Amino acid sequence: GGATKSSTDKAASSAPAAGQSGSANPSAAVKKGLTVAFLPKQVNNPYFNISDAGGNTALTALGESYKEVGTTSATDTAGQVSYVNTLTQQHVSAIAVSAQDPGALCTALKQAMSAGIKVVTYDSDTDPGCRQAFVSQASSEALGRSEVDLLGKELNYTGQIAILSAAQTATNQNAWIGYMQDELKKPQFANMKLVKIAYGNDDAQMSFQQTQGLLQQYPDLKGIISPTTVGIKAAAQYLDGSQYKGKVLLTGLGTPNDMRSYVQDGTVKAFELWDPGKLGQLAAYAAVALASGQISGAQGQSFTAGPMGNFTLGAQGVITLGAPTVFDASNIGQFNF
Amino acid sequence: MTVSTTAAAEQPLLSAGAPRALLDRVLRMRELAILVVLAVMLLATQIDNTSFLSKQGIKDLLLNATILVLVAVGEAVVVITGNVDLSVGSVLGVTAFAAGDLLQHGGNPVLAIGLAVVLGAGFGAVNGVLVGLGQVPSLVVTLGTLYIIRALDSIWVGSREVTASRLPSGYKSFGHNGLSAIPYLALLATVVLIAVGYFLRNYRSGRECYALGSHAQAAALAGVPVRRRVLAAFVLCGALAGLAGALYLARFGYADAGTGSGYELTVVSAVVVGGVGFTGGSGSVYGAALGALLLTSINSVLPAIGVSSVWVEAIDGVLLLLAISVDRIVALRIAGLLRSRARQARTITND
Amino acid sequence: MTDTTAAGSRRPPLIGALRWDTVVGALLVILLAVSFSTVNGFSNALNISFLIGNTLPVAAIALPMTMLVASGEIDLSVGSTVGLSGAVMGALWNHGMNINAIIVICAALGIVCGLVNALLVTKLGLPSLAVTIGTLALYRGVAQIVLGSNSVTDFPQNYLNFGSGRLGGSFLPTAVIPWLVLAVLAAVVLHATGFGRSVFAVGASAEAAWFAGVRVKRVKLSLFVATGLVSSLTGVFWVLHYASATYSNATGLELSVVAAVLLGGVDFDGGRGTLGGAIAGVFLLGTMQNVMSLADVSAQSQTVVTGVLLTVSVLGPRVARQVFARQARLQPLRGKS
Amino acid sequence: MTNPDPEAAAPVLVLEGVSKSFGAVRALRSVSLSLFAGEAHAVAGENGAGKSTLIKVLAGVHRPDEGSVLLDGTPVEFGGPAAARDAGVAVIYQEPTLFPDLSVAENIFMGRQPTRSFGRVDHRAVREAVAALFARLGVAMDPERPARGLSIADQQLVEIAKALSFDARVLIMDEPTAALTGSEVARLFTVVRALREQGAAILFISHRLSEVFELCQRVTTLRDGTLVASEPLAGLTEADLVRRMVGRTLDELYPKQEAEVGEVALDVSRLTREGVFTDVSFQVRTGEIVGLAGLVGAGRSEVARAVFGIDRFDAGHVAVGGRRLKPGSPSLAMAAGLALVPEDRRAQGLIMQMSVERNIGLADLRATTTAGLVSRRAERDRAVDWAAKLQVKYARLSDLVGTLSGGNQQKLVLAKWLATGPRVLIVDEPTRGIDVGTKAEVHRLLSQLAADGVAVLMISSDLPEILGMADRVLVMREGRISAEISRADATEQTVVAAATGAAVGGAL
Ligand SMILES: Nc1ncnc2c1ncn2[C@@H]1O[C@H](COP(=O)(O)OP(=O)(O)OP(=O)(O)O)[C@@H](O)[C@H]1O
Ligand SMILES: Nc1ncnc2c1ncn2[C@@H]1O[C@H](COP(=O)(O)OP(=O)(O)OP(=O)(O)O)[C@@H](O)[C@H]1O
Ligand SMILES: [Mg+2]
Ligand SMILES: [Mg+2]
Repeated sequence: GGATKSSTDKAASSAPAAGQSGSANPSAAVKKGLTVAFLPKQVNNPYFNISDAGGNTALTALGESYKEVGTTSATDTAGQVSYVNTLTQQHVSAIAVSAQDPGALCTALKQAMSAGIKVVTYDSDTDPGCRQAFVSQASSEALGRSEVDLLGKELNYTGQIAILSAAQTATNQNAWIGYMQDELKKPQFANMKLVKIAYGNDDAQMSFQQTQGLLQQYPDLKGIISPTTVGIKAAAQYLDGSQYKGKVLLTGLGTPNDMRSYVQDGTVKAFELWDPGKLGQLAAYAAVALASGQISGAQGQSFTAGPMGNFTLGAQGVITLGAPTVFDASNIGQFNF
Repeated sequence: MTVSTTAAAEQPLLSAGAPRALLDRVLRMRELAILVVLAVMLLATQIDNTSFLSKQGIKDLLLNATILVLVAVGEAVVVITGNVDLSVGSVLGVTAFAAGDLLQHGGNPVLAIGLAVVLGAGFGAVNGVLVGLGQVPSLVVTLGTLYIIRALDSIWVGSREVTASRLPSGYKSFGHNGLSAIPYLALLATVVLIAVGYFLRNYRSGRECYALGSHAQAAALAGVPVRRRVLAAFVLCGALAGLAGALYLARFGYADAGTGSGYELTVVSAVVVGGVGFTGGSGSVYGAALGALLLTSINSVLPAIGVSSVWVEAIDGVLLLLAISVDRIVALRIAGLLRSRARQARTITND
Repeated sequence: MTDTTAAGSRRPPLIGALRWDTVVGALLVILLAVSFSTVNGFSNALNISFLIGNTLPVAAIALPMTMLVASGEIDLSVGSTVGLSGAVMGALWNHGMNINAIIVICAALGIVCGLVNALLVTKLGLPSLAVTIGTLALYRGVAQIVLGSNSVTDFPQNYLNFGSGRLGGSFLPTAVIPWLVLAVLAAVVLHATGFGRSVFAVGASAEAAWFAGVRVKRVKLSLFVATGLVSSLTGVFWVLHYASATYSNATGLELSVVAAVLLGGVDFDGGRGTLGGAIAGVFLLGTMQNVMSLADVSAQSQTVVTGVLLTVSVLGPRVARQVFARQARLQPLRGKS
Repeated sequence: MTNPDPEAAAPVLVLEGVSKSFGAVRALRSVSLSLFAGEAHAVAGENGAGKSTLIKVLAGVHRPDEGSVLLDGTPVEFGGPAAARDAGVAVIYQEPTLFPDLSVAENIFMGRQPTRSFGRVDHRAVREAVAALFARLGVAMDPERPARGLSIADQQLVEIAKALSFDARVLIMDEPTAALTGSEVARLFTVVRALREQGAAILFISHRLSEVFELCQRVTTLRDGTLVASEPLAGLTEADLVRRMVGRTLDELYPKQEAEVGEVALDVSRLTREGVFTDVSFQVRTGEIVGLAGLVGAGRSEVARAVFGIDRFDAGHVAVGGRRLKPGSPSLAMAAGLALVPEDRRAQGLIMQMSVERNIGLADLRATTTAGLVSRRAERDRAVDWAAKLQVKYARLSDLVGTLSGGNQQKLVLAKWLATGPRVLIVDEPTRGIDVGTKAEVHRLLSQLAADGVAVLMISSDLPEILGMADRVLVMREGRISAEISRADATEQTVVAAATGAAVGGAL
């Protein structure tokens, strides 16, 4: 029929979220013989390798089975959908997925859930209706604001700054950037001005050239925030080999192994990140809790994540890992991931 | 009843005069169009943003181009022989990681570069043998090896990565230092470019590459060892991709299983923009290098004049189309020129 | 005059049967038979519908692409056309336009995309490989400009059902019907009409075809336009099938299509190939991927298989031809002795 | 170093009992041949008799299935063309094999350019050597221009220059003159004779028997791949030679039928294509054969192409049966009843990698189409029909035309166009590379067509053919029509005079 957006808007938004219904028994025993499949955005990605290894650790501790499947490209949405389909066919107990696209996986994930498979998203969420729970690395708000604070302190709250993001479509990036812009409205940042948001598409070379472009376009630039591990690394490498080394400050999200030499040689003072291993562990515990019926995805339910302690589900089934760690010259030697 | 005398035959050729020949030579240079586009683009950017062509700016431009130039030179040689190598991105990825792996275990930098080159040449040899063996379209064969090499790479590398902190600092500074505004990498690339260009122009085997790209069957009849030349072209291309891999590592201080994926299209674009005919037999490595310089410069120019990165891809596409269209129109003009010239030559002779 | 006209067009049966497209078809049948009997989870209706549904985009674009390659040209911009069509669909839907009108606009857009390729190739005589590498970037870039970072998912349910639903309770996705119509149409046009004859003639020698009165440019133009149109309609299907419109839809699809078409025995130099072979190639690759995923073969190993298949597909026919040419040479000798 | 009595010396090159098959086709059956220093030796035979195959065996392109090749008495096995070349055997192949992207000079010296220190190519030496070669052959061509766009004749001249540049002991020429006019042929022969007198051995193939008699001392005749005779030419007549080739005596070569000349069928008026031809006007009436003569490069083919719509023109118009044609559209020209048999059969006339039946069908797909679908049976019947009419020799209808001999390909092109039933037929070098028997056949066919009311425009570099067949001769020179000569006045002198611009009275 002649449908337009406005005529279906209501129907769409009022559609019940598939996951949240159903009851849960917090004291139910952990089921045995479960298989939890991890479906990261991309296999062989160092970040997801750490997180999924965390998942494996947790499942092994619980005596459940772990498997990992996924595409070799982080933008192969159709491939990720195929994998969801395959896992549905294989009747795994639960899927922990980091979504390449918030919408594209929905149909497939709903099919999986209707086949009795529990679905947890981690790192990157889908629409809330398409999964039971989302394990968030840190609250977007905390991440966004803290990065601005970090840079502000380093710059004495004055000067032009820019953001080097990943893809323009990256949901989590955009959420963080939103909070960064909000934080910058506070009075103490009156002398700090965000002049540009550049996108490096999580590609080393492109991020590299975007950094060059930023510095050419804004010769007075004082600081860059890059909330992506690829971007911050490329930006650091560029600064390291240019006349701007030590003059333009860089912070954002990075892994200690990537950034160690730049912190040691003074290109970067400080950056932050959560522990991706812990993120994976938590996703595994959440998946097992769902499959055992301890939680169903409703707000307020809680479960025990082994040695990590108790976690409670927030609105729309979001489980937050906790505050990120700030790495600088004083502590970077202690981490290895 | 013979018409033309010997003297008459030679006359129009010689009396055409030197100045015209020179103008002709310049006009016939398909590289000219790109050079002009590049110069105009850089100048316009400089006017808009005076810090664009600062010392650091020039250094960045050259550094950005270096790696692409190297791969494009190798690719151009393969394309000139009438083939194409789509596996260069995969080869670059493997070799970058191999060099990095060696270095992070304390290997010698020279050895690491050597390893990358040899490994690349090895993959090139595989391509060359497969193409020569079956005399099959190289596009399909190397599309196959693109997948195979990339997959073997990711099986071997897994989720390991080479990061800057594990590389010797000398290697990294080689990646971004230089003589004033001229980076070492760019010097290296220039040497390679000139060597390959000189070879193609002035050696029999170089000329034979053009011959077999122009008409493979005729080349075989003329006694050109077709398979050997094709193999050599692929080996050179692989070796240069390998060298580029090692330099990529020096430049970006990083390599993992995904390094260089999707690079083949950029390389092919550079070669095509550089006026190297895809049907083989025409164009030069200098053109390919200019094409590479043009493409990478666009990616530096756009951010420098503050174009939002949303627009970058579309503008890239338009510029690529413009470049090949301009090149084509120039070529058509020259063909027209030739036609009327041949007519004139004949008229003079017959009179 | 030994054996002239009277010998007729009989071929030794073995050589006739050993055409590469038949080989690919046979491989597909064997693979299906083996998978049905031995691979767990392959044979149920849901999996088959997943398999077909996920292969349909490639299968659809392979139809005009086969003709295009047979005519000696190629279109690498198809993936971007799919993406652009999806992006426009999302953007217009967000503007509240009627969905049917949107689909018509997308179709028109596809025709324009094809026309741009066609005119650059026929008017300027540029190589299509170079042109479509350019439009590959251009169309994707425009998609990015049109939709930006948005992801549109709330299309009307009955349309989404068309994209991901099945015919009754069977294993056939609804969208198979229009595809089948298209496939039959394409097969008839290519193999049984004068136009089809011209396509092969143009591919084998454009000059000789022009001397024979074939309107070479018009043939090429119509093939490019058809490719653009089918790609944009596939873009609409993609959005409905995955319930997601983003600018990055179907990134890299062009290589899958080209790989499948070449695997199906269509000669890259033009002039030779069959539609049946190309379709067999498409489904051989699709089934392969499905089976390997079910068998927990990693994505990397799957890529190796794809690569090897492609390489074999070009080496295979040639080697086969040599072997059978030798046999044919020996046969008369044997007959005499 | 002349050798007055070649038979006395040992032969340079010997072919002993050589057989060669391609699949089911047996192209050569136990053929032997001896070639002596200082002689020019002709190989004669119908189309598909195996002449080119024989040469390719000698040149190392094909390896013989049986038999051997002896050079200076020792058996040699050439691994490829390069090996034969290094042994002093230079070959001009039937179809020119040039590199379109490279300059003419590079084409001539590819693979064996003179070098300077460090093995570098000496570009100047190449240029000078080519200039000298061209001077010897009287060719006016810019050695620096790319080979792309050269006419067939120019390509052939480059091939000849290439072969001469080897200073080979054995020079093999497979129909080098097929595309050349008298003046070029004369010059070529002067050069070849000089070579022969210096002791080179020449193997020569041509379907123009007069040329054979003019140049050669001995002749080897092949029929269907078997050796008929190898003998001195002295004492043979053309008729003898023809009988050896075809196994029977031949009728008249130019069987001109008288036809009733009717309406103007093709009217070309003030046609101009900038820099190519200027102000070309002529008419062809039904039932008439109009010959178009001229030197190589005079622009005859270009006019034909423009008339048929292959190329656009800048001024003037073309009308068929009184209706103006839209320029630049072969399909509309065909619809108006025009047909063009182009000069380059490999690039323009046929699609080499398509089958015999599809090639014949391509020019008139409508004839085999019912309700939008092509009927394979109709396609096949038509092909069988027309192939038989023109006596095309092939093994199977599904064979690729690329595997047919040159002459049979030429017949196929004719078949393809005659099958369209044209009102106006333009033939550009219709008998290039066709053997005498078939040539007569083609001439009879053209006559017959004219008698049936078809208007025929015949472009030919074969002057006797023009004089024998044409009702009227148009002569082109440097892109203009320089003369129109009636059949009665057309003689070798008048036509050549008009073509070269030499002052001979009575032409205009
Ligand atoms: N490569 C090939 N593959 C298959 N058949 C071939 C091949 N080359 C030649 N033939 C066949 O061998 C036979 C002899 O051909 P050849 O070219 O030697 O004839 P020819 O005497 O040179 O004729 P023409 O005067 O027409 O040039 C023909 O029947 C031809 O079809
Ligand atoms: N495609 C082309 N590009 C450039 N020059 C061409 C092209 N085709 C022909 N020529 C040149 O145009 C001139 C006229 O050639 P054309 O073929 O019309 O001559 P012709 O009288 O038919 O002679 P012949 O056919 O015997 O060579 C020649 O000098 C030829 O080299
Ligand atoms: Mg021959
Ligand atoms: Mg001609």
